[in-house]
Amino acid sequence: MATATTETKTMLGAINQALFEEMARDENVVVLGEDVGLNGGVFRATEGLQAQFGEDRVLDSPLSETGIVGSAIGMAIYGLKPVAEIQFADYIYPAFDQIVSELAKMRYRSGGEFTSPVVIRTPYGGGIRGGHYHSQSPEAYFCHTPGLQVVIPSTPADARGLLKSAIRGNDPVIFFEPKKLYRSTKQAVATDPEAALVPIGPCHVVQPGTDVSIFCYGAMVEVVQRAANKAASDDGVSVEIVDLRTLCPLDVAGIVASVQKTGRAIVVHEAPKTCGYGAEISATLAEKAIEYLEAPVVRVAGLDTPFPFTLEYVYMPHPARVYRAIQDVMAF
Amino acid sequence: MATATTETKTMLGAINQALFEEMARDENVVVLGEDVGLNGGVFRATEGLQAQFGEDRVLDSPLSETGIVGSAIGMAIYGLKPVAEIQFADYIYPAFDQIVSELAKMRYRSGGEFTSPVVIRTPYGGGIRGGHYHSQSPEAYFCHTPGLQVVIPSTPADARGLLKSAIRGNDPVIFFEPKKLYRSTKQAVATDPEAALVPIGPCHVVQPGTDVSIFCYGAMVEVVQRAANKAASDDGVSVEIVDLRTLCPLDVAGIVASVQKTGRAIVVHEAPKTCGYGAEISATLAEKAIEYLEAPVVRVAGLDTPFPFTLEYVYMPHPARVYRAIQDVMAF
Amino acid sequence: MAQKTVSSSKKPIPHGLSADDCVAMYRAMVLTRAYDDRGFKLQRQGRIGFYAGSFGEEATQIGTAYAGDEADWYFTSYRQPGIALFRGLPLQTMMDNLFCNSRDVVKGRQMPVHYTGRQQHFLSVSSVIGTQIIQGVGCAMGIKIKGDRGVVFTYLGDGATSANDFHSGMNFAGVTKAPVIFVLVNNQYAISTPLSKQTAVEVLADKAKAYGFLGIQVDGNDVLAVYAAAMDAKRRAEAGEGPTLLELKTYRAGPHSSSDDPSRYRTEEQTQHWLERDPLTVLKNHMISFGIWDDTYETCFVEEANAMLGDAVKQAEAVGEPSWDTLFTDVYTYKSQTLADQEQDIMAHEQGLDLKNEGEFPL
Amino acid sequence: MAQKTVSSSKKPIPHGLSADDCVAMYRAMVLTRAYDDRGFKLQRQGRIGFYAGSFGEEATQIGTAYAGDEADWYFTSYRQPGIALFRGLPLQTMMDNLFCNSRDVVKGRQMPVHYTGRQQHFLSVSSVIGTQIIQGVGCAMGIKIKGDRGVVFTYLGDGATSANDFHSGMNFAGVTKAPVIFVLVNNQYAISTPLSKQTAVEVLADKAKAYGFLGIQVDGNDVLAVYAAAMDAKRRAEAGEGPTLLELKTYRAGPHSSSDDPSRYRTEEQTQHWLERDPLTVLKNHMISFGIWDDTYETCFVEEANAMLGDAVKQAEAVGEPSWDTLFTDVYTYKSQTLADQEQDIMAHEQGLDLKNEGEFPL
Ligand SMILES: Cc1ncc(C[n+]2csc(CCOP(=O)(O)OP(=O)(O)O)c2C)c(N)n1
Ligand SMILES: Cc1ncc(C[n+]2csc(CCOP(=O)(O)OP(=O)(O)O)c2C)c(N)n1
Ligand SMILES: [Mg+2]
Ligand SMILES: [Mg+2]
Repeated sequence: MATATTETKTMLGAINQALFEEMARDENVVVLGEDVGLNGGVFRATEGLQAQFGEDRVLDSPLSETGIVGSAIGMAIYGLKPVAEIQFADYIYPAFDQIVSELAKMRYRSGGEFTSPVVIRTPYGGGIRGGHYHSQSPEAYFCHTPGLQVVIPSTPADARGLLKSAIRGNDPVIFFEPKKLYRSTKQAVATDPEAALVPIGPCHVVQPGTDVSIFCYGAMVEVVQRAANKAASDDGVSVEIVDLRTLCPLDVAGIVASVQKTGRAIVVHEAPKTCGYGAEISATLAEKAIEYLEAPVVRVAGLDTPFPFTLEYVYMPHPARVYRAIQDVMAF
Repeated sequence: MATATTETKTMLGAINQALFEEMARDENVVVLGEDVGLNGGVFRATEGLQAQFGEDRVLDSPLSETGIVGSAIGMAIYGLKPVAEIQFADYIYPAFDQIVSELAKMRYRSGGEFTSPVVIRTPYGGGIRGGHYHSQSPEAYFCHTPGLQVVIPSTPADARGLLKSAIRGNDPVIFFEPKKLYRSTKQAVATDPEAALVPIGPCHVVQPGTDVSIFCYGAMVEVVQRAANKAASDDGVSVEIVDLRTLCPLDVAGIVASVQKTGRAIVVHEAPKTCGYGAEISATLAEKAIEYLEAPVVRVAGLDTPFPFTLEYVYMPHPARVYRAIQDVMAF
Repeated sequence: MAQKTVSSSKKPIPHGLSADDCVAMYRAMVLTRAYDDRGFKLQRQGRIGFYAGSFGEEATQIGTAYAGDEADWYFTSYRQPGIALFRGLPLQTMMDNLFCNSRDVVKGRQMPVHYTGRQQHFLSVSSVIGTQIIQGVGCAMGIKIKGDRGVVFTYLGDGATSANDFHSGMNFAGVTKAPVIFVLVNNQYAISTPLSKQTAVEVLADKAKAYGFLGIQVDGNDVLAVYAAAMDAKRRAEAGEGPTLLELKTYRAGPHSSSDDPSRYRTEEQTQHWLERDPLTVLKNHMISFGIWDDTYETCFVEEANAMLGDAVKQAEAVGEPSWDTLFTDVYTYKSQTLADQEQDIMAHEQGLDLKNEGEFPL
Repeated sequence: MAQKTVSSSKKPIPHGLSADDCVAMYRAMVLTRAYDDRGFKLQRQGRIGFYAGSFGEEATQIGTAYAGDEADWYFTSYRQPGIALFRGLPLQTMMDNLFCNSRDVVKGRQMPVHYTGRQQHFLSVSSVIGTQIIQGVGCAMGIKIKGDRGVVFTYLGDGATSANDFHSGMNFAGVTKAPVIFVLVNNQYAISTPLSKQTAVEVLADKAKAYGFLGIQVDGNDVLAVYAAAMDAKRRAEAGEGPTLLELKTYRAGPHSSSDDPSRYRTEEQTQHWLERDPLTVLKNHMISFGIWDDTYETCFVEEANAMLGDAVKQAEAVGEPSWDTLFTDVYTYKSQTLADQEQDIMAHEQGLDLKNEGEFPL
């Protein structure tokens, strides 16, 4: 942990660094998307890449998510490693057919002869006053699509470490970036390109605890931490916080182990509750750990409505709501 | 039940009849889709409609699901009642953006000023040896999308009754038709256009029971019936079979009531298990009925892979697999 | 309103327009610009959350709005506030939208600049690029199916020509000959992406050639030319002669939105060059040549607009947030049990909590 | 192979082709047709589950395949078996695909006619209309980025011109000048939908005008014309002159697929009319005019094809179903825990059960 080997970065900085490192490491890595070149992306995640690696490897695409993902699949088939940016996760839907019908199924349907290990990066989630179409959390759609890996970091170091693993992997990844966290916190991030990769797969126990497990990811990890701190200081409740990091494939053993220890479970996410990712966690527990459950599995989630603008602070899970859920499961 | 008021029909016949009846009732009802006119649809669900109601009201569209749904939304905004056919549910993804971003959110985002009560009919599910792209069950994606209603019939009479309710309603409906059942069974179907509508919303107890509740829909209802019959005759197990009929919004009270009675629950669907619709049922029970649960909530579902061709009979839930789940939860 | 500047050799006013029409157009363009100015200012002052303006594109809006009547429909993008205003969406309603307050027609659910005007046949604006294009075609198909009067103006940017919905919209319109006019506001940028990276075609109007109907390119900074082309397209649509792609060539003189910094991707000189053909100046010069210009227009209309705007801002700002129960309505015509439960839960437990301020929860 | 019919006034063979080339093309087209015949027959006999053929469209396949070399890529739809054959995908491999048996490259996962040939640069066929179009463009962008040799031929039907992926594919190709050739097989039908309901444009090649590059219409029943146009397009692509939209006008002389009944939407006369320009006859007439025709071709090549086919069918049929463990591989490079659990569950409990026959479960 010598200071020489880390640098303090925002999540955006860490993502930008990961892209620089991987493009430098492997000339097959190319970046494409709307405004990713000269403009460095609307959030500046790709800042400086075009100047460094040229227009061939950092492409400003026409305004077509279908085209971005479809062409990325073709490039990947040819042997490149495309990292495609979808400007907001809300705009991933025009590419849904290419993702669900093609990207996810290419390896399986071709008996392994053709693969398309594209990484799709996209900012998601609320909390930036983006309203209806700049706040959605569509992760569940992709987790229900066999063949895709779905990854969501919650810290700058994880963002870098997971993105690098995604780019080096041979399977497609939908990489959701919690944009609320893009600039909000800083963290020491490794500077050695080969250091601190974070594997795709295992969940991460952010804080061990004994009374209740809370499963979360992205910007919700911090929300859960706040609630857990209050529960600890006010009520002496010991919360185990599990950051899923890889949503699909799910680390089933990891979440079951946590609940075997605590006997109580809460899931927190921003997406609408019905058929959201939390349902999979609950269902997995109801199937594999019911004998350990001492209380209902509670989902603290976004409302079953589109995402609002003015009242997003009511819509989104917040520490008070998570804290209430902790009280509820402890009192059951 | 006078013979004069019913006629024996296949599910396709019943759907065709519902379309005839509703187009005759309301001149705002229009049908559009690929090959729905002269050809009567590739499954013949729209057979005869164009001859009866003309090319204006029964439109053969160009090959664009984006266009079919997008133009249907525009027609609905203008005051028509479009019933759009997507030739196979596997081909609904090119329309995903129009459905998720627009159809589902129009009423909410416009404060109720604009509505787009389009009905999208589409054949779904396996069992017809359709392989990868003619067998998928994408219902969970739409159930996770607030603003949409998702409806799936399991019998000819329900298909007619639910479709008529969908067309008469003022909210968008994704109407999935289990194509395996299109021609496989016949049933008495009401012939009076105002008779036997089936409301959107409540689930339907197909067979009451006391030991275990099985939640299912579409072609799986019959599969569950077979398994339940065996469990009853071989093991004396009393299965309550609940046909959900409306998946979204879910009849929460209905499913909870069933489990309060039986104490055990199984969900059966064809779609891949992870983040499938079954997860929502399990999660709802883990949240609202955990104190009644005497056994794990088991999901019998499609595999977490794309849909195969030759081995679809292994992939899809079948009576033996459901029967095994019944044995498992009874033995727990 | 004061005396007119008399020009020595008057040109006749073309396109069947009167002097009053020209004045009305000028005034509407001034209002649009003043509205945009105010919008950006409010955003910079932190009083509203977001703004996207149409500086430099006023003629594209007023020229096409002027061609419409009550039976016609407008399916716009986020960059046509002038259309909403011209169609009669009250300024106060628009300002309430910018503040996303409790009087906002859409109950504070959408970002600012996403207007909705049922009565004005002004479709609820989406942020998603292009979706309104095919919807506009569907509306026009509806008009045709029902044998009604009216045409649909559906707006899109140069960037949106790459979108799926442009392709399906153009194609469906061509096949059905629906009464629709595609108003392609070619402001030469999609955020930072210049036209040359958007398409290899030189003239966007040529895209109509792929769909079997007419496409024409018009000077989008000349409101009279825009009006004439729109009237012509409308006449053809009404006569059943099919749709038209109307490319209005203009320039996005401001930033893409309040989140954008154009200096990253283009020069100030380029923008200044385009502003030499400011649509307000172009119309002013026309009016001078028609002998109907009055110097006071420049100041009076701006003052008039600013007075109205100041008033609307004050009123909009005085109104509070939408109440929490608005979170739960309009998802369906009814309230589902799930949503009712969620409402009940939040109302029972969170009303009164200071949710905006999470300070009480230590990290 | 027997003597040639001598023509009195021989025309020279054009496009740099030799007599052997013509014979090879003819032979490949005969094989394609024989293959299609067999496919339909096997389906009708219930020996395979599905078939979709290319009867009447042989020249579109062989003409474009003949223009390719090893470095080139073929992104086809389900209606180009002739390309796979010509590229060297073994007939046995293709037949194993039709039977979806245990030797099938894709392990019986796809319906028949969805071939895959990595070595042949023949992309795994999708059922989803149009998806390969933009993928082909992406592949060509990859070739360009890496500075490699090779072009991509990406195939689509007239119906597919309405799809999103056509629009994005054409547009991305125009902007990037990627070395790609859009082979638009205009067989005038998308299942039952005639061209007139698909688009308002008269000549599909004109669609290239929306994207800033060349589109040309070619007689798709004349393999020599197809070959010449494909070579020309390839030369341009390789020279960095950009993509080409090659419209090959032809006719789907058979049903859309084994599930289709064309008598519902078109007349037998119409089909007969088109068959007067059967691509085999067109080439035969060319060869006669070149003085290189041999009457035995007609019978020999058919016999040769049928012998190979009979053999392949026999072998394919002798092979059983893929084993159940193939259900669980190739989803990812690794097997997820969830999938391993599902495999374990099924293998432990269901191996040996007669799942195909549910008779034991009373309804
Ligand atoms: C489907 C989709 N993709 C991306 C975006 C992000 N985005 C918002 S505006 C814009 C550029 C639009 O350009 P253009 O169509 O030319 O309209 P203009 O803003 O110039 O009026 C982009 C890429 C979006 N809103 N929707
Ligand atoms: C996205 C999508 N929508 C619908 C279908 C159903 N479908 C299969 S083939 C076909 C017609 C294709 O016509 P065309 O592109 O002309 O190709 P052809 O079959 O004539 O070779 C349709 C509508 C599909 N496969 N994919
Ligand atoms: Mg623009
Ligand atoms: Mg065709």
